[in-house]
Amino acid sequence: MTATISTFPSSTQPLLEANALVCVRGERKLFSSLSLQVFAGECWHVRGENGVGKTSLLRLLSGLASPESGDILWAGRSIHQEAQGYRQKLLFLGHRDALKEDLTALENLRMYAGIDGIALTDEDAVIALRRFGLKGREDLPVYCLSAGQKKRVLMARMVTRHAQLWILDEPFNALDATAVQELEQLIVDHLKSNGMVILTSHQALAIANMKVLDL
Amino acid sequence: MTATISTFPSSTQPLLEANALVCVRGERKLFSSLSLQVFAGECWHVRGENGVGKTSLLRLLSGLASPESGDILWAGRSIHQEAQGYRQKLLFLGHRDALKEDLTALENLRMYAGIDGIALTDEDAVIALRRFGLKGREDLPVYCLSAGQKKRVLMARMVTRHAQLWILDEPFNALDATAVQELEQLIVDHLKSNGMVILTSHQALAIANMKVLDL
Amino acid sequence: MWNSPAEFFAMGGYALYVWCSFGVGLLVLTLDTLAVRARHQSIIKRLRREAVADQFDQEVRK
Amino acid sequence: MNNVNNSTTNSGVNWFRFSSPSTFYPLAGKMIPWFWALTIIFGVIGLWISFFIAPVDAVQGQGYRIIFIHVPVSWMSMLIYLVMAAWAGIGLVFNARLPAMMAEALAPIGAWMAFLSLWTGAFWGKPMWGTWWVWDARLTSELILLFLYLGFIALKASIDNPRRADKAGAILALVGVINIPIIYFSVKWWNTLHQGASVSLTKAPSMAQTMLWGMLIMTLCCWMYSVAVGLMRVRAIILEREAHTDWVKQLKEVNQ
Amino acid sequence: MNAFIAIVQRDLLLVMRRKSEVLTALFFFVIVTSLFPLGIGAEPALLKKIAPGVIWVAALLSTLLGLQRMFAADYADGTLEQLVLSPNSLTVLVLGKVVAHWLVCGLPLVLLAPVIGIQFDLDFESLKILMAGLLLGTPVLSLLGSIGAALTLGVRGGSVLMSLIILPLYIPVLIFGAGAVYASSVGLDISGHFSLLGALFILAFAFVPWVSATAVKIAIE
Amino acid sequence: MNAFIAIVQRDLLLVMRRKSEVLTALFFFVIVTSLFPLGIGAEPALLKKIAPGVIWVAALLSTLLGLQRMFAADYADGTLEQLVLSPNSLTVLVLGKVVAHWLVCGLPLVLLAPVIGIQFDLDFESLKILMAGLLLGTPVLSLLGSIGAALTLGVRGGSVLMSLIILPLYIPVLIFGAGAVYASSVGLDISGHFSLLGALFILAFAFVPWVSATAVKIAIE
Ligand code: HEM
Ligand SMILES: Nc1ncnc2c1ncn2[C@@H]1O[C@H](COP(=O)(O)OP(=O)(O)OP(=O)(O)O)[C@@H](O)[C@H]1O
Ligand SMILES: Nc1ncnc2c1ncn2[C@@H]1O[C@H](COP(=O)(O)OP(=O)(O)OP(=O)(O)O)[C@@H](O)[C@H]1O
Ligand SMILES: [Mg+2]
Ligand SMILES: [Mg+2]
Repeated sequence: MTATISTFPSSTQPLLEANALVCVRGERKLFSSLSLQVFAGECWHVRGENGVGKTSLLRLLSGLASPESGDILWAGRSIHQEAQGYRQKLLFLGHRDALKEDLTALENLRMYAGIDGIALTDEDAVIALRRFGLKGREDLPVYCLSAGQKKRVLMARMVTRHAQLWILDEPFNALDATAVQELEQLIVDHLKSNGMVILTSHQALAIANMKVLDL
Repeated sequence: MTATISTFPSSTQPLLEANALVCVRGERKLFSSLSLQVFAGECWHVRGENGVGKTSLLRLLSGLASPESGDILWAGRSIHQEAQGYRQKLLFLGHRDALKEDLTALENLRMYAGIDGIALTDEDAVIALRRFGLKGREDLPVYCLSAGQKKRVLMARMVTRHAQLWILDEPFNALDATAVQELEQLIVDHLKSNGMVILTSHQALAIANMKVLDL
Repeated sequence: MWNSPAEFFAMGGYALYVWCSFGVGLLVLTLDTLAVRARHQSIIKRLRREAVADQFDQEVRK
Repeated sequence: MNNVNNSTTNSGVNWFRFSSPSTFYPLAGKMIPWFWALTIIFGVIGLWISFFIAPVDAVQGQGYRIIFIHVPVSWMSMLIYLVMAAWAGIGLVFNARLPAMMAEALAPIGAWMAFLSLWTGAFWGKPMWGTWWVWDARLTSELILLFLYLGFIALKASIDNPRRADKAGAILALVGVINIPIIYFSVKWWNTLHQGASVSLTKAPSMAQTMLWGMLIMTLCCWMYSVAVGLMRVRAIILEREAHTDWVKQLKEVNQ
Repeated sequence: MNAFIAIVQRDLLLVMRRKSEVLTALFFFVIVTSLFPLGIGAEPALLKKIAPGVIWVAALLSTLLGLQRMFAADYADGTLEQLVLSPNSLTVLVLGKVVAHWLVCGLPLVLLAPVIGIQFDLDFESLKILMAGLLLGTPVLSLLGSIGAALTLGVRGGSVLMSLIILPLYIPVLIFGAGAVYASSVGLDISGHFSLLGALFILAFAFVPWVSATAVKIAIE
Repeated sequence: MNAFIAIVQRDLLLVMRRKSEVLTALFFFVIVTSLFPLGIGAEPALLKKIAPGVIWVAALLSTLLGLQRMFAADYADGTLEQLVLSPNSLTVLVLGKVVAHWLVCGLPLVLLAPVIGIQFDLDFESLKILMAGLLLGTPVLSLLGSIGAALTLGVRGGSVLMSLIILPLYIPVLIFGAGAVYASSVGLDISGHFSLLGALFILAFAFVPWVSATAVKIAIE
């Protein structure tokens, strides 16, 4: 639960910087000369029609894909050269859940803690799960959970991961009204502690001071 | 494109009827003694929090799962006994896309036409795909499409399928604003021609005369 | 037929084979029986614990 | 488990009443001691015949006495499979729970019987054929039978939804029945080391008689044992599956 | 009938799209058969003796390879639900999938078997019997396999469990198929073997699609 | 190191969750080896001769079957992306997955091989060499296999070429492994076989995790 308490270092420089990005998928140029500067405490909402290239942009920013040209810097250094350091600061959630259906919610959190190199006690994990309405379902295999409940497990991962930069691809899908509010609150809290968020969504969001990037 | 033109038979009796349904998942009773009557031209919006049992209800109504007790009738006959006839009238779209990622959008439509026993010319299929903004992407394999574009392929399937009853599980997920409007329009047109729709969604919908079932 | 217990146990030189067959047979069947009994008792124990917990819950509610 | 049916029909009770787990559970509890008694009686007589009545074999010496365990477990391994498949089929057709539980309860016993058949066969083969194992048709098909049991158990264990597990297991059990005739006729279809279906016609008739009796009584012993343990296991399975129902919560042994 | 053709077409198209898959079964078959001479040594008489057995076992295993994909992919992406909800009989659709599987994993083996046989120095008569046996036997393998594929759908650890379930059922086919080649090589009558293979084929063809369809429905629920 | 342990634990847990899987991998091995006598006939001398080859080929195939799961499931549900984005080195994570695979698919074979060997009437000396060879060889199979598993991830079209490259890589292991048993049975020196196996193991251990990690990154992009 400490993610919402701990604060990340602030800076007057932009922490994440993208310069003149060009993205080509197949033979289609999705966007070109896209530049972006993200400061600590900022939330960017990437908008645009279906297929305009939002997901592709997020994958570039997270380092999963490489741009056709242009470069992406974290604290002034290329994210591909300083990959290890960047990844420590990064949490990326894509279109897919990235949960192991055979494992329980708790085991999934535990596994990610291990892979991300985070100390996570079972207690903290259970608290995080309960916070998002998964009480009594901590030990069900994930395939038993409903679509929204799976997303809630991801929210629990967000609070236990302690990453400064969250890159979230349509995180509000399949969430019910309460959960949408909770997630918005989570983002606001994260921003307050100097966190950074880049997200896509087709819905209007109730987050103050949000910057918008229209693709 | 004929789906929006052809009209289905109307009747003063409820066409789809569920009596005293009980649904149990694992050892959890999700709902009991749920009854529902759907007339031709009606749209039902099933609402409720994450994990309350909306998906489970739709799977019961579509005949994919069997209720613990209670029965479901189409035109007065059990949908499990008259399965073939019922399925002719039914289009069910679940949480998952049910598209073959390796095939193109066009091939997917063609395959479903074959399986559903519908005559569908390639021209009609292409027209349907273009109507939903997939122009120039008919021949891309589906894995190249963005999340929203996949959903749009499903919309094309909806207009080519000619089913009276649509059961849609969160069809608005991942769609952008225009596509949401288009889908709403599609549903309204379908209702006008005596079609029936049962859907879930966590967003408020702009469909007139919608009935609401709160789980 | 057998002149002495020793002769009986020697089984005409086939002691290893005969006793391994009958011995393991008996052993397996006994162990399986015990395992089933243990399974039955453990579930009964669990049910009893749950019953006690239920009772406790009800008393607390009162 | 055939005896279960008989005892209920014989006593003139409508046995459909006993197809519900709640009524069958106490009934099974009452029957178990009787089957244990039969097991022990047959066991004592059978072992007595095996070791003290049956004369020594002219060719195989005392080693042949393995026959008194080998043949009964081999027969039972096949018989139990058939009974198990029958129960599973009934469960599938009538969508009933109790028969499916019966099938589940029988599978481990059958698997153990198949294992013992292989084990005792191997310990017989070493002195008689000079090798623990040959890839003889009957031996191999008995091994396959063991795999069928294990496949059934593994399939049921890896499906969490018990109703689905019952149905899937039933299909597998029924399809696997084709293997039984293959085991039985395997000796005909290949030229093999293993004995044909009639052991002792060439030997002296008196000895054939005692041997036959010994084998039969030992088989009865194994049979009664299977029924007894099957009933015990089915009781455990019933409790596990019905743990949340009221009748289980009101059981005497739970409410002590 | 239309639905049957549609599903066969679709499955073949999917395989073609993943060009590699057309060849994997075939390739696996060739590799397995050629591994043996490497593992056992190159004594021609020995190899000739084990050839029918090795070829048949390799055929069994190659069939197994493709089986995992038979329903699993459709199950994972939700297409199988749509097939169950199709107005057409599921049995027909399942048969379509079995036929597609055979066309991809069975037929190529039949056609390739003589080439492998020649490498093992089998004579012409044996090659003929080998091919005929495979032609009758591989459809049975595809059919029986579909039961295992359907039963283990969505079951965790399905693929290995499936082989555990299916291989015992394959054994009669193996015995009669390989037995026929052996019998002919020692001059015995082979009509018995073939009539048993034929009986297996007819039985499997008549009942298995229905059994598999039932298993699929159970898995979906 | 923590991440390494975490990933091994996770993969083992996933296997354990599929209760039966631990044992079924073994049974596959047993079933495949038992198929051969059924197809070939029960002549003890013949069987004894082909035993090392059969056992090694069966080991190869059992490893191969498990390989398909190594990355594919993680790739499909998006977990592999998360692994790539982990602050820990992907090479370590890949090594973790390889170790888990070996623990599930390799080690049990080593332990079971003597039982199978006895059924094929191998003598004690051969059994020892068989086990030792498998102990050195199966890790190499898991390691080399991981390259194939990673390369065939989502690569469309080109994967035939990849498997064409990988399966032949298994052949040296097979030749030296089965060859050692054969050599000892005819009284030849076996140290050459074992030092070659050892060299393969060291080479594979040193380079393969890195190669596979690179392949995974390519597949994700
Ligand atoms: C692992 C090894 C063996 C296995 C799996 C095995 C399996 C079986 C099976 C399944 C049967 C019952 C089938 C029937 O009654 O027709 C049977 C019966 C029998 N077995 Fe074995 N057997 C093995 C080894 C041996 C050996 C080594 C001998 C004796 C040298 C032997 C002698 C017999 C005899 C005499 C019968 C009774 C046949 C009859 O009268 O029906 N078996 N065995
Ligand atoms: N191989 C290819 N050839 C041509 N176009 C491609 C290829 N691969 C991807 N595309 C196109 O690139 C775009 C990918 O967009 P992306 O997934 O980033 O969209 P998005 O903005 O996230 O959309 P959504 O809101 O639907 O999630 C799509 O328009 C898709 O059609
Ligand atoms: N084996 C099981 N044991 C216990 N609970 C289960 C089991 N399987 C499913 N459930 C529960 O059943 C419910 C399934 O709900 P369902 O998928 O119908 O939800 P939903 O209303 O569609 O939710 P969402 O809005 O998130 O899609 C969940 O609460 C889930 O936790
Ligand atoms: Mg997107
Ligand atoms: Mg839902």
